[in-house]
Formats: sequence, structure tokens, C-alpha cells
Amino acid sequence: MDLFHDNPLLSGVRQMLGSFAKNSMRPIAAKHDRDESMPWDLMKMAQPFLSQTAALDGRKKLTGIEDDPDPKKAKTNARIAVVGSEELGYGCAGIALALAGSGLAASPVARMGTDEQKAEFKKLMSGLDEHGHVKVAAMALSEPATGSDISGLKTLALPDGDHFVIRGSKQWITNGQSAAVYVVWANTDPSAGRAGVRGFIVARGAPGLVPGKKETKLGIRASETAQVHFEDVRVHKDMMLGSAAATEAATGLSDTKKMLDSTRPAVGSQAVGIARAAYEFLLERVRSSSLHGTPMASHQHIMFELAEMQMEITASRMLAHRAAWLADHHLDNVAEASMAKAHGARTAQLVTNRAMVLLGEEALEPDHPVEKWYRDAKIYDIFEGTGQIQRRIIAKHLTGQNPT
Amino acid sequence: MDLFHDNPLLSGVRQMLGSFAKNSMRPIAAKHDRDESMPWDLMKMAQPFLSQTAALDGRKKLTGIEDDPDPKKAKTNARIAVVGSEELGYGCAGIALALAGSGLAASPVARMGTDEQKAEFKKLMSGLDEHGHVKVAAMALSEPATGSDISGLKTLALPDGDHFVIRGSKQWITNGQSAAVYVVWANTDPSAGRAGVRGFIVARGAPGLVPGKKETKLGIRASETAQVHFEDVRVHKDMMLGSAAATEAATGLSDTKKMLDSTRPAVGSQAVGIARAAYEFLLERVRSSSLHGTPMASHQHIMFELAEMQMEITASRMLAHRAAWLADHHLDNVAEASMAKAHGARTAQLVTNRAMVLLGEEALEPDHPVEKWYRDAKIYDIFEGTGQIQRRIIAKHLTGQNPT
Amino acid sequence: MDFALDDDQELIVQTVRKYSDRDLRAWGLEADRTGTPPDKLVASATELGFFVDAIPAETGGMLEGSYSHLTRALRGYEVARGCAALAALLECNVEPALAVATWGSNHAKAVLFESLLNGGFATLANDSRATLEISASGGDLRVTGKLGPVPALAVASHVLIASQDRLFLAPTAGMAITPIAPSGWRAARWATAQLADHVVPAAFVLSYDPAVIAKVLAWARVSLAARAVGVAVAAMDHAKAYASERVQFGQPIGRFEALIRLRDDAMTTTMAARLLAIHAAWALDRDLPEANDLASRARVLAGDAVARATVDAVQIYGGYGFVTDFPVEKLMRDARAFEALHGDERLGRVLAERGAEGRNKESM
Amino acid sequence: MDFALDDDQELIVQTVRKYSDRDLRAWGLEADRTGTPPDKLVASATELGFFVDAIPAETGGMLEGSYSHLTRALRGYEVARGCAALAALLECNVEPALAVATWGSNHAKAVLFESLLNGGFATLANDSRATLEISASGGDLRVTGKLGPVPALAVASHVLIASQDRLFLAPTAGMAITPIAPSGWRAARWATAQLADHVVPAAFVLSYDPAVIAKVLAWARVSLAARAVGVAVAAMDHAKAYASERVQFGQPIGRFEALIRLRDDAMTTTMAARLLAIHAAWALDRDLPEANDLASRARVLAGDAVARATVDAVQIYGGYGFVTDFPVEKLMRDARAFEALHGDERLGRVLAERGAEGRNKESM
Repeated sequence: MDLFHDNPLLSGVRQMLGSFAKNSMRPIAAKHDRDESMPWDLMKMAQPFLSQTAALDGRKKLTGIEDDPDPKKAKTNARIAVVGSEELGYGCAGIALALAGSGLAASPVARMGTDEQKAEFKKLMSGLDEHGHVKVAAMALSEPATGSDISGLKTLALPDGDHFVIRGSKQWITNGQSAAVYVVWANTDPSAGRAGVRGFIVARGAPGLVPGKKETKLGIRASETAQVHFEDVRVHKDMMLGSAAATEAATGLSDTKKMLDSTRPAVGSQAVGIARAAYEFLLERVRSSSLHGTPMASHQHIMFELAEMQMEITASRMLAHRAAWLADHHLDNVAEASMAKAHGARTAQLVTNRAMVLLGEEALEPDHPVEKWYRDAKIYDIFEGTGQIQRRIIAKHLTGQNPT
Repeated sequence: MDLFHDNPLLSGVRQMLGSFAKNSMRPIAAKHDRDESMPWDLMKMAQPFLSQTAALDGRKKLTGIEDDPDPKKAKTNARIAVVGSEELGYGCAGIALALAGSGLAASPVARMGTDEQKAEFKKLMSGLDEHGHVKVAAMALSEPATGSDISGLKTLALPDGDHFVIRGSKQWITNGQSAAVYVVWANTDPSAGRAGVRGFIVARGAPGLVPGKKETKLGIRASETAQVHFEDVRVHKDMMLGSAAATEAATGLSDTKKMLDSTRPAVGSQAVGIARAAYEFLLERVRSSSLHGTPMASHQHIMFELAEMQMEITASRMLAHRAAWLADHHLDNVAEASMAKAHGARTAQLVTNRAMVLLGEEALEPDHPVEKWYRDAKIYDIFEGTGQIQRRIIAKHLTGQNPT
Repeated sequence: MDFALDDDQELIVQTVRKYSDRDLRAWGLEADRTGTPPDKLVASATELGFFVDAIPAETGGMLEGSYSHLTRALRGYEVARGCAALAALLECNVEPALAVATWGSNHAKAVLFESLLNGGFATLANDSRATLEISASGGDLRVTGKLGPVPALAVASHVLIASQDRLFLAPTAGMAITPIAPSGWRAARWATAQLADHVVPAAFVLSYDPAVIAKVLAWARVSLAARAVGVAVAAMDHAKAYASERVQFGQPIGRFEALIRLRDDAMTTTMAARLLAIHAAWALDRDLPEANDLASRARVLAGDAVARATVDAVQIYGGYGFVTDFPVEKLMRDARAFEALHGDERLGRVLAERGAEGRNKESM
Repeated sequence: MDFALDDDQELIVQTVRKYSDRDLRAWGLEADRTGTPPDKLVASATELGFFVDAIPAETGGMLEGSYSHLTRALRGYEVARGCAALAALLECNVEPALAVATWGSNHAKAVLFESLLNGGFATLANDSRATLEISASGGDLRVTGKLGPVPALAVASHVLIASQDRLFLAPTAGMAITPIAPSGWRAARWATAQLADHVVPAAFVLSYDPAVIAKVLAWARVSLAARAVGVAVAAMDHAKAYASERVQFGQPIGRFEALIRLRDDAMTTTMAARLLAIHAAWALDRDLPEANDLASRARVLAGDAVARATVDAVQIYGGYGFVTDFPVEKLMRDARAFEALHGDERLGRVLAERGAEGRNKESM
């Protein structure tokens, strides 16, 4: 069950999210890009199949099927994520990330949380907020000084009786301003270094929790990115994720890194969706337009670039499916996941760039979709590990060394 | 059964030809490149599993397994060809083409030949020649004026009683000088245009058949390329392939074009083999060498290019397997076959070029393998349809138009 | 051969550079947010000789003798380092003024120069895909179709239109003008215009000579190329500074080989594009036969360079490159117009070569 | 600024171009087959001032005043258009002669110049990966390790060796020299040499100053860049001529957009690389601080340009490009040495930048 053999589950996901992308995402994409606003109505509408707490619900809601619990059996999660991500990226990358943003916070809770913590998280996420919006969650890990390098967090969580007191500032936090619940990572014991780091579940409105400035971004503007400040926020120890044992494993940070590995193919696939969107836009224009009285389709100058785009898109897509297939079969896919992410990001940038050039002055119009996709595409070479980090991972896989 | 799922048949082919490439092809590659000579001894040695008449024998000799005759059932030929071609290209592209050269002539006979013609062809190909060499065959189609454009052949085959008299010159003919048998394409009725073209089986030594000048080539020098002149060569009508009906279908030329489509994935895969050879050579050098006292593997400048190479090689390989998988499942693969061929050729040129640059002065040594692979790689963007022709095919698939 | 600037050029470059670094860069960031240029732009730039530098002195402008595209290229490079949008406004009068001064009727000169000398704007539109319908009635032209997006069109009194076989000056009065603020050069007073049987009086038709039209477009290409290089260099300057401060994995990211190379390669292309643009400008000043080809190639290379340099600058900044608090995402947006304006330069070259095998004289 | 050649330069270019078109191109094809240059090369080139142009007139050479790298670049471009292998032989004496003339002892001058003035050859070897073991005993040096492949080493009486921290002239007598004919520049009299405690007398040690070594390598880089561009242009000239004759699908292939673009893009890069090489040469002649950086960048771009242009020329020729009856496959082989000699230029730049953040002064 993979790219070579069609499969009802995957084609079902492709069809369902594909029409969602076309009919529900595309019509509002320009508006949310212009206003830099979250697509709250769409998020509510999508809640039944793209739940903000999907990580805790399992993917039953989306596909109606549970994975076989037998760990030896092949799963399909990774491939479903890859197929779905391409369609959502094809619709609008910014909206796709708004729909998925809470998942970053939900998944560590799903993986490491106690039943009590999961219940608390779900409780905080249930219902609508005062604006009638669905509740969203924020994974508060990055800090101003940590970009690709997630070690050396400066935020502290110092024990004080049954509580921890959290102090520090977080940056690049998806849903940082709007979140109903935050999963914040802080060091409980600086002397232990990374081993002291723990995640905490903190509800919006906790005294000292101050959502900070919202970033104005080049692209993916429908997804909210903001700073969050923790000014001596008291959190009960029951809301600390993972064990107290001062080991690096206990932090769950390594799991978090594993999670990044597992999401890379889907991230690459989302970039493929952006590339496909620009490619199809150009192809449609070519089919319907003429150039100095000759059909655009009669010009090698344009058609050979479309052929090139189709080639690259197909190649990127196959790398993503390959990496996901390996993950679903419990096989090592670290290098393949990085290839999928790096190649997809490159293809998205390449295709949107060339499509703009070939469209000429038309691409200068405000709200032109290809220009938006060009801006959206860039982030895929930066977040979840930059293109350089991906190549570093692949290189280390070849020689065991980290090149600098 | 494909790139995602390992398969005993394909991995058997990969292993067998892989060790043949390493142990039998590599050691003699530099010599035949230097001398521009055919690897006769190796060809004899390989005869049992890489027969010069494989097209007529079926692939029993190579794999010991026959395809299921049921046309609805999936075949494996295309994928076996793709897997095998990568290994042979990895060994030496020139030798690989020498081993496969006769196949170009054998396959039209296999497809269109009468039992009598097949028998005649096999008889002419049996045993060894006066030098003790295996017999080889030549497909004599191209002419000086026909490159990518195979219409408008100038060679004539004018009827004369029970015979045809063939007059004309052929160029770019693999095995053109050494062939024991030629399958020559000529027009029996210029007034009918392409529909008049037929293939004829002509034995070496036929009066008027004059092997011409052997080309000195940039690469794939172990494969012989020569001109062949037909000066009023009389051939009995029983040796004409196809029916006398003056239809274009009857010529078999369209089948020949189909054959090119079906071999494209394997050709692209052979290019992938060259790329892999250069990539592995560089990786080995990196693992074992230092640069100003630091391990080469510690330099991003070099390692990131290796990562890039691995990414491109993987992508090209998957495109080739994808195109072959479609063919084996009787699905349209015209565009995919062209993508596989074009992408593989590009990857081979890219990787050999960058590998040379990164190796520095070492690559200037005579008989340096990477420099040879750089020269070999270029032909993959030219023969069997240039890179431009492949993109033209993909483009036409998109809009139905042939861009110019 | 001599690659050194003469004293006049050196003086102009130093003056404009100071203006660009001190004022334009800061104004540009604000103008990008608001979508409008600062009021002080016109007064300050006029002092430096912008806007009327292509109007002959005898008709009230500042042009003594023949116009120097080389000086313009040097100047354009400097102002674009500050802000591409403001640079576009500073340069937009040149093609209309110079074309009218060279081929215009006295009436056209009188009308256009009066507007420009009183602080008005004019701009150039290239009907590169031949979508305008132009009919002649008497000596007048009647033009129907869509113009743009064109920078400065929202504030221009006249637009110089280069169609396939006509070069003419169209008054904007009576056009249905729609001001827009696109993603790139946001403050450049862009607009599109709908023309319905828009009348262009015979006295405003400058030429029917393809060679004349090609020359005017060559002026614009060199100016675009020089400004594109300015934006590319600004991106690389920012990236270099940032890379030497930002620490990851225990060292400034500027010491990682991959980022050094990323920047260095973009810089090499940029420097080559700059030379090509300057060479083209020099050739224009001497009216050499290869000037048009050089101008077009300069734009091809400068377009590649600015797209690449700005994207790579964002990459070097990482997450910070993606937010408006830092200067490089603006540069990535601004880069696009250099390739998009007047259409895909490579396509134009290919069609020209097809149309007349090697008619356009090659420069080497 | 002025991109025009002065009269002397024009004269030299015209003379050398005639020589290149009339003789070198034809000789080069033959020399490529046989792996040896024609006997007439030395006499004919000597007449034109090659081989001894960097030896001061007062010591019997032809150098009056200071050496012009600009003239050398213009000349190298022309001869390489004829044949890269022969061009390498025509240029190989310059670095040794000029370095010895500038920093050499009287003894070194006497010995080297006598050899060169009597038709001898010298050449430059760059120990770019620091593989030579060099020990000092007294003032003398003892050198152990492998040299090359180096062009002209098979016929050279002396080799100028640039190691990491030493520049010295080594007599080839006593070296174990292995002549080779690699795939590129086949007739350039290549050789490798094994040195075992090879003695270099103190009088032959020219400098321990990294700045001096960097300068000599910059001379070589500019010359390599200029010649690389010559090969690229030769490839494009052939491709243009062929594309206008060869008919496929009913029209000359030169009318297919994809082939027009392939050639046009390679040509644009090539023209930019040529300007960069000439600019670098001009900067060397003025000893400007950015000269070394320009020389290195020129080589980066010229290396890209020649690799691309020659591969694309083969592509445009199709099957005919792959056989020796046609001129372009030789150019594709010859292209490689421009990037391989002295090692990967980009790697060198990256290591230099890492070693000393931005120590090498950038040129813009």
C-alpha cells in the first residue's frame, strides 16, 4: 500500500481533503493572507474531521479506522499524513498550519501525559471560547536564542512546594496569542542541563502568563505566531509531563525530536502541495492563453519548464511517500525523512519562483495566488529544521560525523 | 512488488548483476575506454545470462522464470530491466551497451519476425566468429540526416523480382562494423512515405554491404558505433519484416518507437548507475581522506553536496521504478518514462560534474574513473531521444500540443 | 579599459549613497508598512537632481549635453540599496522625459516637462504581450485595453507606452486608474489602468520605429538591472552582518561552510550582474550596436541574482528572516518586480531570436 | 569607466586572434589526437611575444615597465578560443618568470631566465591540499611528496611551487617525472612528479609571505578564468553555427526555443565571467586590495561558465557532439582542467572565510 499501488484509505483521504482544499480553503485563502487572521470559522467547520486534539483522539475521526494495535504490523499514519498534507498545502499552507497547529502541543501530552493530564488538556480544549472560536493549544518550546539548536533553553521552572514557578520568554509559538492551553518547556534543574528540562500544561489566564507580540510574517499568515512570556507562573507538579527522574529520556525532548523526524515527510509533502498549486495555475493559464497570437502551449520556453516542474513535483512526492512508507513499516527513515523535507521545500521554492517569472506582470497583481504561494513556500526550507539541518542529518547518516 | 517492497526476483537480479559489475566490468573498464575496444572476452563470458539474442530467448536465461502469459497479469520485465540496468551502468556504461547492443536488432525480429526469419537470425548469431568472438547484431536505422527525427529515411529498398535492392548509408549504428547480422530499415516505396519503410535481415558479407568508418567517441567507448553502407545489396523478400500492406502500421516503425518508450526507464536507470558510481567513489574518498589536517567528512562544503547527490540519485531511481512499474501493469507510462529518462540523465551529468570538481586535481589523472563517468554520462541526455525530446513528450502529454 | 569612477561619478555615488543609507533605508521600511512613500521624498530627492535629470537644461531641466545611462546605473544601484520602491519612484520620470526630449514634438515637450518640472510624475508601460488594441484615426491614436500593474502610474500625469510598433505618450487624464499596493515595491504608487478608446493626440506619438522602441526599453532594462543588483547587495550586507552575530551550535552561523558558500555564490553572481549592467549602460551612452543585447542580458542576470540573493538572505536569517521586524523579508518581496516588470526577459530574448535568427547583434 | 580597448590592446588582440583562428584551432585538433603540440608552436608564438613576455627587458626579455595582467587576460581569452592545451603552454612561463623577476635572487633570475630565453619552459604548481612535506636545512629546502598533474611539467626546467607558507622555484632535474596525456588539454605536456628529499637551494626560495603567495595564485586564477571564457565562447560559436545548419522536424534546430535558450543562458554567464576576469586583471595591475578576491570569484564563475557552455554545445550538436569528427567534444574534455587545477576554488574560498571571518577584503 503505497504510491505504486492505489489504496482505498489513502485515495479516500486524498479525495476528501482535496475537495476540502478546493472548495473550503482556496476561497478564503487570499483574505486571511491579506488580514493575517486565523480562519476561525473554517477551523470550527473542520473540527469533526480535523480536530484540534486529533493527537489524543487518534485519527478515528478522519478515517474512521483504527490502526492495528500490534506494533509489528504496518501502520498507515505516516502515509495518511503525507497524502493529507499535500492536499492541505495545495489548498493553503497558512490555513493548513492553523488547522494543525494545536497538534504540536497535543502530541507530547498524548505520548507522555497521565490520564489526569490528558483529561485536563481535553477539558481545557473543549467547547468554544468567548469569541465563539474553537479552542487551540500552543507548544511553547522555542526561545529567541534557540532556532535550529533546541538545546540550552533559558526558561526556568523552579520547584516551590507542590508547584513549579516558571519564568522566561518563548518565541515562534504557533497559536501563542490565542491558545486556551500551553505546553511550555522549561528547565527544572539547570545544574542537570538538558536532563532538567520538562514540559508543563498551563491554562490560558494563569497569573503571570502573558501572551506577547504577534509576529507579522512573510507567508503562512493565516497561522498565528507569537511570543509568550512566563512571569513567575505557578504550575502544580501534577501538570508536569514525564517522570521526575533527572535523565534526559525523562524530559521527553528526545521524543519531541523523534516527533519532528516523523512529521518531516508530511511537511515535505505540504510543500509539494504548494508546488502543485502553482504548477496547475500556470498550466491552466497556458491552456487558456495566447502569446503574440500563438498559443502559449506551443512555446517550448514555457512548456519545458512545466515539464520540469512536473518532474520535480513527482520526484518530491515519491520521496515523501517513500519516507512515510518506511516509518509505517517501523524501518529507519531518518535520512529519507530529511530528503523528503529538503526536496519538497526546494521544489516548492523552485516552482513558485519560476511560475511567477513565466506569468510576467500578472504576478504583480495584489492577492495573486502564485505570489502568495511563493511567500508561503519559503518557510518550508526554514521551520522544522532548515534545509541545512536536513542536509546535515543526511550527511551524518553517511559518515557518522556532523559536518560544520 | 516495487521499490517500496523488496522482492526476491528483483533483489536477485540486483545482487547478481551488482557483483558482475564490481568484479567483472570495473577491472576492465579503463582499458576498453582507453583503447576504444569491445569487451569480447567479457561478452563471451556473460553469454549464458546476458545473451546477445536475449530478445528472442526471453529472459529465461537471466532469471530462470517466465512471465505469466496471461496479458492481464502484471509482468516484471520492465522492472527487471530497470534494476539490472542500474547495476550495469554502475559497472561501466560502455560495456553495458556493448552487452546490450544486439538487443536493439533482435527485438524487432522477435516482435515481427516469421519463424523462418527468427530461425535465420538465430542461425546467423550462433557460434563464434573467425576471431573467436560471440556474434553481435546491428540495428541499422539512423541516417546522417536523421537524429531525433526518425522520419524521412533516405535508404531505399527497391523490389526486383523476389528480391529487394538496398541502397543507402546508415550512421550511429551500434556494432556497425562487427555485426554478423544487420536489421536495416529502408523505404520500399518512396511514394508511400513512411508507410513504405520496412526492416530487412541482412547477413554480414552480403555483396555490397560495406561496414564504414568507426566513430571515435567522447564516452561509452567500449560500445562500437560505426557507419554502414549498402551499395545495391540484394535481399530476398522472405527476409523483409512485416507485411507488404502499404500501411504505416505494417512498417513496424511505430512498434520501434514503442520499444524506445519501453526502454526509457531502463536507460534512465543506467544513468542512475553512473551517478551512483561517482557518488560512491567520492564518498569513499571522503571517508578515507583529510583536508589540511581535518577529516573531509567534517566539511559541509563537501558533505552537503554528497547529501544532494544521494537525494537526486534516490529521486531518479524512484522515477525509473515508477515508470517501469506502470509498464509492467499495462498502464500508460509515456510521460513517466520520459521523466525517468530525462531525470536520470540530468542526475548522472550533475553528480559526475560535481564529483570531479570536489575531487580537484586528482580528477586530472589519466584513466580517472570519475572523469570517464563524466564523459559516459553525457550520452544519456542525447541518445534514445535527447533531453529536449523527453521534455517535448511530457509537454505534449500536458496540452496535446508539440511545442517548438 | 578602466573600471574606476571619474570624479563626477564618484561624487554622485558618494552623495546618493549617503542619502540612501541615511534616509531611504529607514523611510523604505515605514513606507512598506503604510504602502505610501514619505512626503519628504520628493523635496529631498529633487535637491539631489532626481525627477528632472533627463529634461534638457534649455527647457528648464538639469540635463546638460547627452544623458549618461552609466551615471544613472550607478545612482540606481545606490538608491535601490536603500529601498526598491522609493528607487522606482526616483527613476520613473527618466524614460518618458528622455524619450520626449529625443523624439517628441514641441507640444509633447511643453506639456510633459511642465508637469514634471512642477513635481509631477510620468512612467513607462511596456505592452510586452501585445494586449493593447491601438487604432489610428487621423494622426491620433485610440487605445483600448489594460495597462499594468505599473509603478508610479497612480500619481503619473503621463505614461509612456511602448507597444509592438509604436511609442507614444498617453495623458492619464481620462483613464480608469486603480491604485494598488502589491506585495513588492509596496510604496511605489502602483496602479493598473483600463483604457477604452483612450485618445492619444498625434503630437504625442513619438515613433513608429522598432529601433527607437527597443532603445527606450534598453534604457529601462539597464536601470532595472542596476537597481536589482542594489537590492541583492543590500540582502547580502544584511545577511553578512547577521551571520556574524547569530550563534547556533556554539558558533556564529557565519562560520558554517554551507552558509558561507550560500552567501558567497549569491555575491559572485551579483557582482557579475553589476558589471554587466554597468557595461550595458556604458554601451548605451556610446550608442554601440551591442548595447540593446547587453542591456537585456544584464536584466536576465540581475533578475536571477536578486531573486537568489534575497531568498538566500532570508534563509541565512532563518526564522527571523521570515518576520517583518527584520529587513530581509521585504527584500524578498521587492525582488520579484525586477523580473516581472515588462515580462519575462528570457522569453523576450527567445522570441526575438526566433523571429529573426540572430538579428539582434550579439556582444561577443 | 571605460570598457573599450586602447590601441595597443586592440592591436595585440587582433594579432593574437588571427593567430588563434588561423593556426591554433587547427593545430589544436591534431595535437589533441596525437597528445603532442606541433613543433612550429614555439617559433610562431615566440614571434608574437609569448614565453618571455614576463622577463624584464634589461635581463633579455620583453617586459618593459610593469606587467599587464589585463593584456594577458585579453590574450589568454583569444588563444584559448583556439585551443586550451596550446594556450596552457603559451601561458605557463608567466608565473615563474614574473615571480622570480619580482622576488627572486639574482642567481634565481640568471638560472631561470637563461632557460626560458633559450626556449625552455617553466610552470606553476599549487600545493592546494598541503600534501607536500617541506623541511628546511640551512637555508635550503628539502621537499618530499607528489606534484601534479601539472601542465608543461613534462618539458619544464623549473617549477614554481606555491605551498601553504612558502613560494620557491624548484629545478626539475632530479625529480622523478612521469609525463601524462590526460583527457583534457591532452597536448599540454602534463606530468606528475615524485619528490624525495628534493633539494631547493636557498637562493631559489622566493618568499615566506602569505600575501606574496596569494598574489601569485591570483595571477594564475585570472589567467585561468580568461582562458576558460575563451573555451566557453568557442563552444558557443560552434553551437550557433551548427544550430543554424542542422535541420530537424523541418526547421533548423537553432529555431527551437529550448535550444535558443540553452545557448543564450550559457552565453550570458560567459559574458559576465569575461567581464569579471577582465575586471580582476585590471585590479591586479593596480594592486588594489580587492584584486585577489576578484581573481578568485572570476575563476569560480568562469569555471561554471566553461563547464556549462561546453556541455550545452555537445547537447546542441546531439550525436555529432559526441564524436571526435566534430570540435565540441574536445571542448567538453578541455573544460575540466579549468576547475580542477589548483583544486576546487569554492572550497578554497570557504576555508579562507572560515579561517578568518571576512579577512579577505570583499570587492563590493
